[in-house]
Amino acid sequence: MIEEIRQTCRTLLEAGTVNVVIAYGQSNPDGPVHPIFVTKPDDVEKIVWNKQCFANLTTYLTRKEVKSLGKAAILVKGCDARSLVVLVQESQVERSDVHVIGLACEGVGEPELAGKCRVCEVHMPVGVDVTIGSTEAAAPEGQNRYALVDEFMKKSPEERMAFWKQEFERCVRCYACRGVCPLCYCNQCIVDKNRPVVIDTSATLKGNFAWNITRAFHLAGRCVSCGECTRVCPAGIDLRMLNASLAQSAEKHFNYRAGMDPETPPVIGTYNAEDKENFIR
Amino acid sequence: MSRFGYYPGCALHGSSNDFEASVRACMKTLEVELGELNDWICCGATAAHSINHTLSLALPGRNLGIAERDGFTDLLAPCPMCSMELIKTKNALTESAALRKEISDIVETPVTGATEVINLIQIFQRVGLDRIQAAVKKPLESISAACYYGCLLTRPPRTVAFDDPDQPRSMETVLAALGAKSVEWNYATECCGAGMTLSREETVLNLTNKIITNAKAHGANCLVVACPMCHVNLDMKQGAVEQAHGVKHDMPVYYLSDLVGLALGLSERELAVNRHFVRAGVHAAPKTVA
Amino acid sequence: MSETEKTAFEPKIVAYVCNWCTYLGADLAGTNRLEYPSNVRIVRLPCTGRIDFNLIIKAFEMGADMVVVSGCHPGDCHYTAGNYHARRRWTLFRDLLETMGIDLNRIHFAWISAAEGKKFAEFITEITDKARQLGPYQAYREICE
Amino acid sequence: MARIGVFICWCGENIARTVDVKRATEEVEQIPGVRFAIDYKYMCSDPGQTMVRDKIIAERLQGLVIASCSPHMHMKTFRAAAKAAGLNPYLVEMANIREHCSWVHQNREEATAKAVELIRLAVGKVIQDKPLDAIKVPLTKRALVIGAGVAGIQASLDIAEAGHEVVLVEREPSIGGKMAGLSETFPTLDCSQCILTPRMVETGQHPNIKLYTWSEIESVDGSVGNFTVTIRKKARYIDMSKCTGCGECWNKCPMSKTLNDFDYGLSKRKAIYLAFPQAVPARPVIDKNACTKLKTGKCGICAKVCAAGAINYEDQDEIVTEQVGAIVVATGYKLYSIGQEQDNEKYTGYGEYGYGKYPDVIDALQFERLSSASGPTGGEIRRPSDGAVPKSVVFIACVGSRDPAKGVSYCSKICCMYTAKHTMLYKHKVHEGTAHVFYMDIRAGGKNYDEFVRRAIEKDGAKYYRGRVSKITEENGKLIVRAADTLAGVPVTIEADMVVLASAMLPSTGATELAQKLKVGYDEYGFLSESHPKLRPVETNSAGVFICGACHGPKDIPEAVAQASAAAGKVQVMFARNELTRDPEIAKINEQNCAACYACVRTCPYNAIEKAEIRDRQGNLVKMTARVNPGLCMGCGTCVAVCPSKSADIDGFSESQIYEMIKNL
Amino acid sequence: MSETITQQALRALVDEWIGAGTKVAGPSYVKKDLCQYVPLTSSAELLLEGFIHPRNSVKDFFFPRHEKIYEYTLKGHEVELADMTPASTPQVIVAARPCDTAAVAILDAVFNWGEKDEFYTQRREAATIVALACVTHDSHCFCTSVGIGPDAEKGADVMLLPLDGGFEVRCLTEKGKTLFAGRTQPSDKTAVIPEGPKVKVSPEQVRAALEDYDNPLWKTATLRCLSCGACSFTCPTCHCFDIVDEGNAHGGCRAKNWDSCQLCMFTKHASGHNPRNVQGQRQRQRTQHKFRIYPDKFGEVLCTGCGNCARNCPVSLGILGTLVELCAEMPKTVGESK
Repeated sequence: MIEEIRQTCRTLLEAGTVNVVIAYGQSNPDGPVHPIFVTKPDDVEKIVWNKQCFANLTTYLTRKEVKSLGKAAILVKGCDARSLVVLVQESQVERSDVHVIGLACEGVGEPELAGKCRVCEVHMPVGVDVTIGSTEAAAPEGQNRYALVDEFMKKSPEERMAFWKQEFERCVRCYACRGVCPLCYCNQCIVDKNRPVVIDTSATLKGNFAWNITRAFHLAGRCVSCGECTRVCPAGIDLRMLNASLAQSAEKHFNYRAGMDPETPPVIGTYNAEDKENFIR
Repeated sequence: MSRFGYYPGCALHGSSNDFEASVRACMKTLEVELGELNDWICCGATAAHSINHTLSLALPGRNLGIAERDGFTDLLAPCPMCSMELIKTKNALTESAALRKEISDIVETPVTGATEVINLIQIFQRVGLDRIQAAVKKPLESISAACYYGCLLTRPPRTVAFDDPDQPRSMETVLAALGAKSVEWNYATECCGAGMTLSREETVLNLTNKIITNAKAHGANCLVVACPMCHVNLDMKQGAVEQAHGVKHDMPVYYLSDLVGLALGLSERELAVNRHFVRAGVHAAPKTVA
Repeated sequence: MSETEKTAFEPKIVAYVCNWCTYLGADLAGTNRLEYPSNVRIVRLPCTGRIDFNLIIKAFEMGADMVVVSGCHPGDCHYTAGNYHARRRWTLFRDLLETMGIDLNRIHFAWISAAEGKKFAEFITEITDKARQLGPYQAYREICE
Repeated sequence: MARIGVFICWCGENIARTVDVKRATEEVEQIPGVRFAIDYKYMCSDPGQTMVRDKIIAERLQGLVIASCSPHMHMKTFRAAAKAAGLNPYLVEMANIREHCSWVHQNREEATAKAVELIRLAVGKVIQDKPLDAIKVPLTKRALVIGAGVAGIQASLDIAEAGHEVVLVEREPSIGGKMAGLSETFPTLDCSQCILTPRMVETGQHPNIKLYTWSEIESVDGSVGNFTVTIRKKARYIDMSKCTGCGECWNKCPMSKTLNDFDYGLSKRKAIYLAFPQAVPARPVIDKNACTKLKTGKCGICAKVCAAGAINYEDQDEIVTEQVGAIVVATGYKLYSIGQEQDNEKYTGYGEYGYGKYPDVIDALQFERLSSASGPTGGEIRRPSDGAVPKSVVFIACVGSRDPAKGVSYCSKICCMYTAKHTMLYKHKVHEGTAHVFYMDIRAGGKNYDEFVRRAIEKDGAKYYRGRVSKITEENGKLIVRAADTLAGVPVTIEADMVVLASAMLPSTGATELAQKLKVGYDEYGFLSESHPKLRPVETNSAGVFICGACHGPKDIPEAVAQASAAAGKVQVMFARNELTRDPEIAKINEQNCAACYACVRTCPYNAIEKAEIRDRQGNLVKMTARVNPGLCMGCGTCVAVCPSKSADIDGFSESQIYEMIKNL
Repeated sequence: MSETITQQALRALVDEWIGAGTKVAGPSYVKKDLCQYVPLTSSAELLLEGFIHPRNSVKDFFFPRHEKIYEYTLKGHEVELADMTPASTPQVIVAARPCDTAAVAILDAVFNWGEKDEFYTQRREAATIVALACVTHDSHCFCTSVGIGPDAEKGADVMLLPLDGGFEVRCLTEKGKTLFAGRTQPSDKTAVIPEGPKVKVSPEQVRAALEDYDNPLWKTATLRCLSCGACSFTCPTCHCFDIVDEGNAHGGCRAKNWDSCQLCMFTKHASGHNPRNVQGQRQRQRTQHKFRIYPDKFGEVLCTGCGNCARNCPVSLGILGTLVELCAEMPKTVGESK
């Protein structure tokens, strides 16, 4: 499969179809896998594809440093393809400007599969220009994709609050979660806005609650559960729980799942007069 | 075989036991199991709500609690007075958690108001009119009925939420399935004076006379009812009506279940039709003609 | 907290209301002299559509014990659809808060029209009583220490 | 430090009774940024306003807080005062210490404390206020009038006479509305058609009026001063420019089985028909559901007999757009149906009156046709079932009105009057007949109205019973009307030949859909809402849209006409200017920060935000952004809430202003 | 000859410190897969082996991520200020890695330069640092490349060197001696610490390579950087901070918060102009600061080779990787530019 990936990328670069391929690479054979930007056909040999290819590369599609390289091809797993759908829906990416190479994926993470991969429904990416490889892997039958949240919600509200206090206590506000998220593409983040200060920048509990609530809610109905925020958090904060909770809410109330269908209008910014409202007096 | 809870109420175990016989026979033939509520009590009709509001909810509440306990999702109460009281309570319980708690405490049985309460017509609808139609052995071709709903089957309309309170058609539809005709007439939802049978008999005789007269005038050869009290006034009291008004009516009065049963091939005896005061033989008219 | 302290406690309540329905509903409560507790501070906004979740968080940060969000009934929005948009956001936001263990008894949503002065007064009375019973929103105050 | 002046009003005793204004003034002076606080008995009075103006100048104020009544009451007053003193009017904030404080609290301590707190929030806000300039919008001096009943006709003629173009849209084939079908009108008993038809002709011929009949409003875009209206011209199958209205076609048409809706089903008409003899335009229309040619392709007689060659079976609906600056809605009413089918689930219909199954139980508009000289009986009162002259007629008032259980809770206002009129019309034609009226109350407020009802009772002998009819049954060709006479305390039974139900007035079909297109509010029944019941009775909350006639609520002809002239007057006031100014409290986008996710574009209820490009001087694309069209933005602020980076903000309720308020909690 | 302590005795000693009211911090698993230096409530939480480097650094205990400088209260038109007292509670950092310990010594210079930072200095004075020498390292470690090693004593008051079942204890300062007085056993064994990671670059090489300010490598090698602050905030030597006012209309505080040159807002001017507008410029700044600017001013590099930048980087872009690439190119680029 790797040879096919490299060949596809080489052809694209040689033909001038694209100027850069956003891919996975490794600086040394036992070092970590990280994103690379291949601009020369010969450098396609640097591309790797293995169980360490966690990164959701679509996050680079909105970065000015990467955009300045010219037309891009990008490697996406099924999960990453969903964030691409959202980026297109939100006018951040012109779909025709990107050559999307889908990778058949049986999950990342070794020796243990990443949590998201265990409930994955998109082993074969959709909406891509070309798919490399194939897999029979399918969504596990009857799997509850919100099991994590459901389990967590068994705790009392006080226990939940205590949990989050413990988690957010560690947040240093490095914004790695924001940096890695493909859908955090604002030119200026609301947390950096200081007239007025909407969210305290201090890494106190107060500021950290406001920040993390905001980060989560800004992804409401948008997050595609790629899990990158949680993976990169140096403080090990379980951010995916908040994202999953909102994804569950969007599905439960509005039958909406982000990034599944470019034609379905996003859940925020649209409405149905019949939306239920049992909590409003 | 479908299974319904069954709340007979005092009437069907007393003066109107002919009604119970008719209902039971009919249901048996239709393979409907009626599970009589174990240890049911009075529905509190007529008296309770004028004395004590909580009592008027607790009495039916207990019956609903029994139905829930015994796992009945639908409860047949053939007497419209009973079904109205039960529905009223059910509605009140559904709306208020506080009331559910209060009544559950009083009757010492958890009661939520989840049980659906249905009247005699509804049970036929549940069974399915096409099913009944298919099971008809003796189409009631000779019947031209005036369907008499009386006051409580469709009222209070927002409580019982059954059929159109002023122009009901549900009994007519059942009759159509039996091959019987029904007439257009004017007194289908008028009161028969049931509550005043003993206190102001004159009023009752006056009202019932109007009902029977109008039915006749519109070409009916019998009356069909789904209420034990209506039956008492129209059937048992028909003689008194004739005497008081100097007329001769001789108007048979059937329970709806009687006609269903007869069409299904049951005998007058099985349905206790032979125990009516006015000889109810219209259904067999063609035979006599022949 | 002892019982006496609890009864002496007067909650801080912030009400974010729309200009065209609930604000006028509150005006009507005034015109009709319908008395209610004085704890509520009304913040007038053009429409419930304008009411952002950050405002709710900020109110708690500033020591509010309860937050009220209220606007026009569905179909009655002065701007035709602001309240529908708001309703969607609140639906999701409440679920997020619930996951975080934030007490949903501290946030109340209502549709109160310009004609519902009585509803406004009753609603404020009711939630003020509730806020008094709940006591200070200690959990969020601790976060903000 | 900001220089804010706080003016605390006593409102006579209204505020001062519960709020210790003196103490509040002292405490407010301590609020940072407050230059001074001052109290006065009536701040809105002339001396009060003079004080405000003087202080602005003397203290070089940067902002004002007026602590008094609701901003809905006096914001305009104080903004004007600020402007007069040279301060930008949008640097004024109000603390509502009357409706939200003194009137709803009894305890003086609490009320005073709350008043100070409310003022503190307002001071916080005003410090963040920015001077704003009213938005100027160009103005199209053309008006759209929707509905050409008597109100729409009146409004159109008034505006047209004032020299402005009017686009008049009517969904029926002819203008005239309900009034064209009425017999005689109360309280003068003058002939309805005799007074209306000249106005109809005038409307049809007026050079300033562009008439669209058999047409409906598809959509309305834009806002006050500049609406773009899309109109659907329904296929008429007649070439209006060729047709002479000679009548050959409808005379020869073999299809005559369709119920005539102008006669409310009391007569039949052809498949090609003129709505009624006095129709304007006097041009027929083909009913595509009745015409054999259109249904099966056979027939075609009308085309054969048409000398002008005006029949066009290929006609299609046509969509046209019109630019207008103001809109008058005059869509009128319909009657609560006496049949079983209702268009609102809250209405149950009247089963006790037979749901219309008795042909001789009719509604009031049908009776109008029966007594009209141009009606199906030529003005003779004959009952529908057998054409017999009814000797006994029962009129029932309040059918559906004042009956929240089955119909509507309001009074339909005109039924008392027309029922009295009906009894008179009947008695004048059937001298030996008896008119019985069952009523709840007689409401005859109006010039010569009560006298009119008295005349019906006393001179023409109508029998009035205060009570409801409980049941109508049919017996031997007679309608047995059973009722209560509550004044006499006895049950009444009347054997009638005909019953006339004065059923409730409802807004006409489609009124709420139209209201949504126009962004006009409506009540639970679908009647359109005025801006203010007393002071702005024909304006709506959608700027530039005015209402008149029965679309706003039940009213009689004189009222509808008066309101139509009022609406026309409002339009002329608007058109007297060359451009419009609008409140500048609208959204804006920080285009540098905007991430162009366009959540705001998706959300905006007014489509006022567009996708835009920022280009440098060489024309290179720098970035994409959302951009507010200030002419369309109505200032709801929904874009602010959905903007993740808060690049959207709204003047007057900006993030800075609101946060500053909360910081003052 | 050496002084030693068994693990058990060390843990007992830690518990004793805790019991005496001393704030004790050290490496601990705060949750699965997450080892951090954290305040300890019991020695049982303390990790003494089986970890390479905690995800944070010991700077947290001297230069916390958020520190109030003063509080203010608005009283009418007046403002009342209340200075915050710097914390002087005795604290012990135990089992600090030598790269962290060395970093504290390096930070001393900057926090005492010009205006003395009382908050830092007082905490520092009240603290005793017990370092723990490294016996293993991972691919991110490069202490040896910046002149530090697995048992470097710089900045430490005590050095613990693993010795079977316990530690050799080297008390390096008076503070250290006081802390362990009478708690150690003399032994004839001395700990042998394995060599640290292979030297990959030298500060001198880097210094020279940085002369080429416009090296295109800054653009290409940092393309994957996501512009977060994970490297700076977990770096033991990064010490930039931001001053913010927080509060409401009644009062609030002025506080010092960590800041990172990697965040795009770091240098954004009020005008809207941002002199370091692209990520390469920000990466270059950080490297320049560590290997040229700081050494020029304070005489030593601002990097102890702990590798936390790479360890915590979402895209595994540590400073070492960049330095290696930079130096590999050096002969050519340096030669050309000079």
